[in-house]
Amino acid sequence: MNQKSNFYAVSAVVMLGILVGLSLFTFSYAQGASYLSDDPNACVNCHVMREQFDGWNRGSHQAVAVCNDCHTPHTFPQKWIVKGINGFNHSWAFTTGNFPNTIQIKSFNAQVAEDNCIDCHETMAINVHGSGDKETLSCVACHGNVGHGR
Amino acid sequence: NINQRKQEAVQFPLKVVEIAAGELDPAVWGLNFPSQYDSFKRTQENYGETPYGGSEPYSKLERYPAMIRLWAGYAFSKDHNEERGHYYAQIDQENTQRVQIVNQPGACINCHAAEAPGLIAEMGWENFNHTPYNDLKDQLHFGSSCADCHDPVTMDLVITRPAFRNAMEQRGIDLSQATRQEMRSYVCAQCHVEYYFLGDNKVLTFPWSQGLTIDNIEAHYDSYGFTDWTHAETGAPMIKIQHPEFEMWSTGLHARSGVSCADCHMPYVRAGSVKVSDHWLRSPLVNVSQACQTCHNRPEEELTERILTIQNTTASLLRQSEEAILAAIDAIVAAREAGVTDAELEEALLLHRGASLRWDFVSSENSTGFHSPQESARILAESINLARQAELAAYKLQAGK
Amino acid sequence: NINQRKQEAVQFPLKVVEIAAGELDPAVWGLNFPSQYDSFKRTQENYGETPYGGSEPYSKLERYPAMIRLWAGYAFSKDHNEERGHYYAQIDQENTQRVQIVNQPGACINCHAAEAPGLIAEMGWENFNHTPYNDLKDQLHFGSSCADCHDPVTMDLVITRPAFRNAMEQRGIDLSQATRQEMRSYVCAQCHVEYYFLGDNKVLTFPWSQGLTIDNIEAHYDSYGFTDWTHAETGAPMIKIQHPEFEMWSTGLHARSGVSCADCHMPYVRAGSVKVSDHWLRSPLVNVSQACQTCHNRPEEELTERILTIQNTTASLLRQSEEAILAAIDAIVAAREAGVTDAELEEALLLHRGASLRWDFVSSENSTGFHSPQESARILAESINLARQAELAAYKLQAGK
Ligand code: HEC
Ligand code: HEC
Ligand code: HEC
Ligand code: HEC
Ligand code: HEC
Ligand code: HEC
Ligand code: HEC
Ligand code: HEC
Ligand code: HEC
Ligand code: HEC
Ligand code: HEC
Ligand code: HEC
Ligand code: HEC
Ligand code: HEC
Ligand SMILES: [Ca+2]
Ligand SMILES: [Ca+2]
Repeated sequence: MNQKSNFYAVSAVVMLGILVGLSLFTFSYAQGASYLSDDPNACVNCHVMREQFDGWNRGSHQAVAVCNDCHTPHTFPQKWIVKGINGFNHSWAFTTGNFPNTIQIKSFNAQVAEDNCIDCHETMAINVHGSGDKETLSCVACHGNVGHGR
Repeated sequence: NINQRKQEAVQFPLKVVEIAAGELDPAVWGLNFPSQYDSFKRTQENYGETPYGGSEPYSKLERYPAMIRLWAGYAFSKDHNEERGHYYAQIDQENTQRVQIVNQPGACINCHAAEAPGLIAEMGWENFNHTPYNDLKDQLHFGSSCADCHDPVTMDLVITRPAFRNAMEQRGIDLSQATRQEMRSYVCAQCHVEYYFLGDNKVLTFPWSQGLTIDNIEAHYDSYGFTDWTHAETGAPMIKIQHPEFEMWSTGLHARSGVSCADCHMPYVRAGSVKVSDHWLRSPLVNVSQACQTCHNRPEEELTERILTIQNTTASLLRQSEEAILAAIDAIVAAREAGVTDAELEEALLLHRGASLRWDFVSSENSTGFHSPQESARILAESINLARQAELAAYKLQAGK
Repeated sequence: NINQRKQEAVQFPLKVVEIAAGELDPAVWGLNFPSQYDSFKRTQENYGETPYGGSEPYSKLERYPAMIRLWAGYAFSKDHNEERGHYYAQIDQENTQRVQIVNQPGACINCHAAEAPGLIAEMGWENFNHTPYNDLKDQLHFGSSCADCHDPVTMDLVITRPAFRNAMEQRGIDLSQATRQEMRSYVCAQCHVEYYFLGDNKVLTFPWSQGLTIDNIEAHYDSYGFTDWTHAETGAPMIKIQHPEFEMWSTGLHARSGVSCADCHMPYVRAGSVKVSDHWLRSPLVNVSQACQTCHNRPEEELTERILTIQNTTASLLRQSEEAILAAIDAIVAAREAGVTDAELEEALLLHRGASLRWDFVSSENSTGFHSPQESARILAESINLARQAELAAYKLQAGK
């Protein structure tokens, strides 16, 4: 936890600068402003997110969770920092075209998603993550399909 | 109502009693963990046969009569049944003819009674192993118990059986570093593994010095000419393999993908508003929806069909392997009758040994190939190859007379 | 940049020319579909060897010298190379000694030249098949072409080769009802299948009357005693198997899970902002991220390791099977030399045939087991079993003299 908040603190400063720079290019054209909303349509603005969007539309969470419920932290200001980082990363990657053909979630974002599973399903999944410092089993190892399938 | 459920969850675990360090009675542990205990008790239920597994303890010797000759001269050829739920671990051992026609050592108790760790602490490791089973059996009352797998205070998974700890140490694996997911297989690997009794003290040992594949295990035994028994018909120095589930699983794709024994045999089930591990350990074939569907988003029939396709293929190769080994036995017996000497037969006998232990590795592994389909087929291919070569070698010797 | 991509997406497909019904030149089709054409052209590139596949056309006979004796008396024993990209389909056929030392029929052209459908329309099916290859070869200019797989107007996938249509009709499968996903394998099944030339007209035929497994295929050939050639050393009536990718794949889990050839060999790639099918058909081992990661969310190294584990296991069994068949050949030759007659050898020769066609089914299948790992191992187990029995039968006959 401690390490995490340190990370967020440093990132907050860095992001401030980057966000400013960002607005100068692609960001606004790719409807970057809508990136800051929670509307899944904001994500499909980039057609590379189309598969996930389609999957999510058919998936078990369509009615209960939007992209950002899983992909950004549920707390302030972490939510906005992560949005900033990813908003920048995605725009940058999209503009340069420098990203893998098959997008793979990075471990940082995978952790954000798993924390969110637990946030919503804490009661149900108490035995999976346990209490205290018990190692948590990876939700995605068994529930790889819930977000948008594969 | 919702409020109450949340509390249930928060209060978990709900401690009714303190569980003492040596407590073996599942009913006592069950006071704190009623839903795990409820499912644990169901290992007593007979849910029937699956095509190759299940909980009906039918005689394997009757169903696959080839086994009687394949194991000729060894107690397994007298009594060996399909295994069933953990509830019967001690009961079935006590009742098998294998403890009656042979004077078995205490080592047998390691995996069949919750009392084992206590007796080991009391008697010492070597002493426990070599003391006759019959001298100790009256002290055994609980077959399988929570204490086999859990620490009574933290409820963490723990290794309670020395043979597994020793074997892993020998391989340079530090069990204290095991992840939670690894422990979900390691607790099973205390018992669901190939074993033998080493030396005069009959010390329970796992033959893993060279690794976990059948070739590694054979090399381990060959390295010092170990023999379980002498084949009654051919005189070959034989190895018997028992339940190598952990070894077979570890060569398979599920293991390499991080899927543990508990994932399939103890899948999560809902109990009220929390999910708990299903402690009714059994065939996933009667539980496909919980055991497989969470990871494999496919219809139940399709998943069942996947298991059966793999098993039918394995079974057809098992039958071919049995046929080949029986032919080898016949040829060796005929050669002996024609006057071929033991010394001349040496190569044929070693081929018989190699063929038989490979067949046994797949035959005695309880998933009928499912835990590692390609590897099971590979092993049987080699078994058949060796058996036919044994037959040929014996025939050549006979023709030479 | 983003602006350009958005437009690309909207305007696709961009029609520059009308493509005429008989148009074979990929460059013309490429005017309308430049990115597919660009990747299609890359089938000319040599991306090197993979452990068992790849595009380096090394001599298989040099790498696996056992093949020379296993195919003794058949043209394959003179010249057979690792196959490479579609660009070479016509070139490699024209240059192989197999069309020089033997007077091959036009039937060979079916899968190696874009001109085949046109010639068939012109000459008639039977006539095309039996006309000598050498009489027709000067009319062949394009090896593989878009027209092999696509309708020029709709760009839909279409079946252009009669042999596949005939074989499916015989099995009662109505190709007009095929789903799009099925078509993504069916277009490949026009060529990547076991075949033979039926009757005096050398009609290209797929041996599928009983089904697609090797046992079914053997039953098809046995049902009327078909023979590709007579083995030069043993005199056995042999069957040669060629590239049964479609048949092998169809016994595997990917097929049963609905995964098509194109999913792995033509994965979608980004071209600008649209996804197009990669027309550089090649080994997925040099393309794991696109070929596998869409479905298997695992690191590249792990997926590569999965392929190689399966292939190494298959390869080790292939070598054992070769060894066993060679031993059988030796034994049959020795028996003949000792005066055993053809009639007496009949059983041994049929065993030789059965062992060899099974080995060939796995050996000539170009995925080295990957398309169906357990089935490949099963087939090799049976090949070994039959080969050793042939050896024994021959030896017994020899000893009887
Ligand atoms: C500007 C176009 C664009 C928009 C808008 C966009 N993405 Fe992405 N996204 C990308 C690209 C490009 C990648 C690949 C980045 C890489 O792999 O380096 C990506 C990768 C991802 C990843 C996985 C990679 C990682 O960094 O872990 C996630 C998760 C993701 N996006 C979620 C979202 C969500 C949620 C939204 C909406 C709030 C969204 N994206 C909006 C372009 C976009
Ligand atoms: C219920 C939770 C959930 C929702 C809702 C969700 N995702 Fe995801 N997403 C995940 C998880 C978990 C992963 C990691 C998957 C893995 O590791 O297999 C992921 C991965 C990704 C990736 C990386 C590709 C990959 O599979 O690794 C992208 C891109 C992505 N999500 C975009 C989106 C978009 C866009 C939306 C909304 C349309 C969305 N997600 C909705 C949970 C979710
Ligand atoms: C915003 C809250 C939220 C987040 C984040 C979330 N879920 Fe859910 N999830 C729900 C709700 C609400 C339901 C449906 C009601 C129910 O059954 O509890 C649900 C249903 C489920 C189900 C049952 C339906 C199914 O698909 O089988 C599973 C399993 C599940 N979630 C797992 C996950 C996992 C794993 C993650 C993280 C990758 C996750 N959830 C993230 C709210 C959430
Ligand atoms: C070892 C495999 C495994 C892991 C790890 C796992 N789950 Fe599950 N989960 C299951 C199974 C199996 C079920 C089905 C239980 C049932 O419904 O009987 C399930 C069911 C669920 C449900 C739905 C219960 C219902 O029926 O509504 C939710 C929500 C859920 N899991 C969330 C999570 C979360 C969050 C995590 C990570 C903290 C997680 N799971 C980790 C196997 C797993
Ligand atoms: C991916 C799922 C999966 C995993 C992981 C797995 N098993 Fe199994 N197991 C099966 C299936 C399926 C069967 C076949 C059941 C049958 O034949 O009825 C089986 C059979 C068995 C049997 C015989 C059950 C019977 O019906 O008699 C035992 C014992 C067993 N497994 C133990 C283990 C152990 C120990 C491990 C870990 C080392 C393990 N399994 C890992 C799926 C799994
Ligand atoms: C390393 C652990 C281990 C040891 C030591 C062990 N067993 Fe077992 N035993 C098992 C397991 C696991 C099973 C269930 C799997 C199976 O039957 O293949 C089992 C099953 C059995 C069964 C029921 C199935 C059958 O074969 O009829 C009997 C009886 C039995 N054991 C007797 C014995 C005897 C007698 C000994 C000592 C000679 C012994 N066991 C030693 C682990 C062990
Ligand atoms: C202390 C020894 C021991 C441990 C630990 C153990 N088992 Fe067993 N297991 C046995 C014995 C003994 C039997 C056979 C009982 C009989 O047939 O009398 C058995 C039987 C089984 C069966 C067959 C049930 C049936 O219906 O046929 C399964 C499945 C199984 N065990 C799975 C597991 C799994 C999974 C684990 C770990 C989570 C595990 N076991 C841990 C000793 C053990
Ligand atoms: C054969 C081994 C074995 C036996 C015997 C066993 N357990 Fe477990 N138990 C497990 C495994 C494996 C888990 C999953 C642990 C994890 O995920 O870390 C587990 C989990 C638990 C949990 C944690 C919550 C949950 O459901 O996942 C409790 C509580 C529990 N068991 C109680 C018991 C009780 C009470 C008994 C006896 C009645 C018992 N166990 C017998 C193997 C066993
Ligand atoms: C915790 C997740 C998980 C569970 C539970 C699980 N599997 Fe799997 N299974 C996998 C993964 C991961 C693979 C590897 C292929 C992949 O990456 O998709 C796999 C592969 C397979 C394969 C092909 C490989 C092989 O060994 O033959 C079969 C068949 C299969 N699973 C069937 C089953 C069945 C049947 C069950 C239930 C008895 C089951 N699985 C339970 C995750 C799981
Ligand atoms: C049913 C379709 C089909 C027919 C008919 C066919 N081929 Fe092929 N041929 C293929 C395929 C597919 C490959 C690539 C796979 C392989 O090499 O195994 C191939 C590869 C080849 C190669 C390159 C590899 C090697 O073996 O050196 C040559 C040369 C070749 N064929 C010659 C011929 C000749 C000569 C004939 C007629 C006797 C013929 N082909 C008939 C489909 C066919
Ligand atoms: C008209 C016949 C024909 C069709 C249709 C066809 N192929 Fe081929 N394919 C061949 C021939 C012939 C070769 C061998 C060329 C050579 O070696 O000269 C080949 C070679 C290959 C190779 C080997 C490439 C290498 O680098 O070694 C792959 C992979 C392949 N084909 C996949 C496919 C797939 C997938 C499809 C369907 C989408 C397909 N083919 C359709 C005839 C065909
Ligand atoms: C799940 C993925 C997958 C599917 C589906 C698949 N293949 Fe393959 N294929 C592979 C892999 C992996 C190899 C091994 C490549 C190697 O050895 O370099 C391979 C090898 C081949 C080769 C030889 C390539 C070389 O390197 O020489 C040919 C030809 C081929 N496949 C054709 C087909 C055809 C035709 C189908 C459908 C009937 C098909 N494949 C289905 C993955 C697949
Ligand atoms: C060996 C068979 C084969 C050949 C040859 C072939 N294609 Fe394709 N093509 C396919 C398959 C399979 C698809 C995927 C179709 C689908 O998903 O329905 C495809 C798809 C396409 C598409 C649709 C968009 C896309 O990328 O998925 C276009 C356009 C196309 N091909 C153009 C061409 C052109 C131009 C050529 C010649 C330069 C060509 N194809 C040669 C098999 C082939
Ligand atoms: C279009 C989806 C898809 C693609 C592409 C794909 N797979 Fe699979 N794969 C599956 C499915 C579905 C299964 C069945 C297991 C399951 O349900 O998870 C499977 C099973 C497997 C298995 C176990 C079964 C077997 O046949 O051994 C392996 C190994 C495997 N895949 C590796 C690969 C590799 C390597 C590639 C790339 C060359 C690949 N896959 C491409 C979907 C795919
Ligand atoms: Ca059983
Ligand atoms: Ca090749």
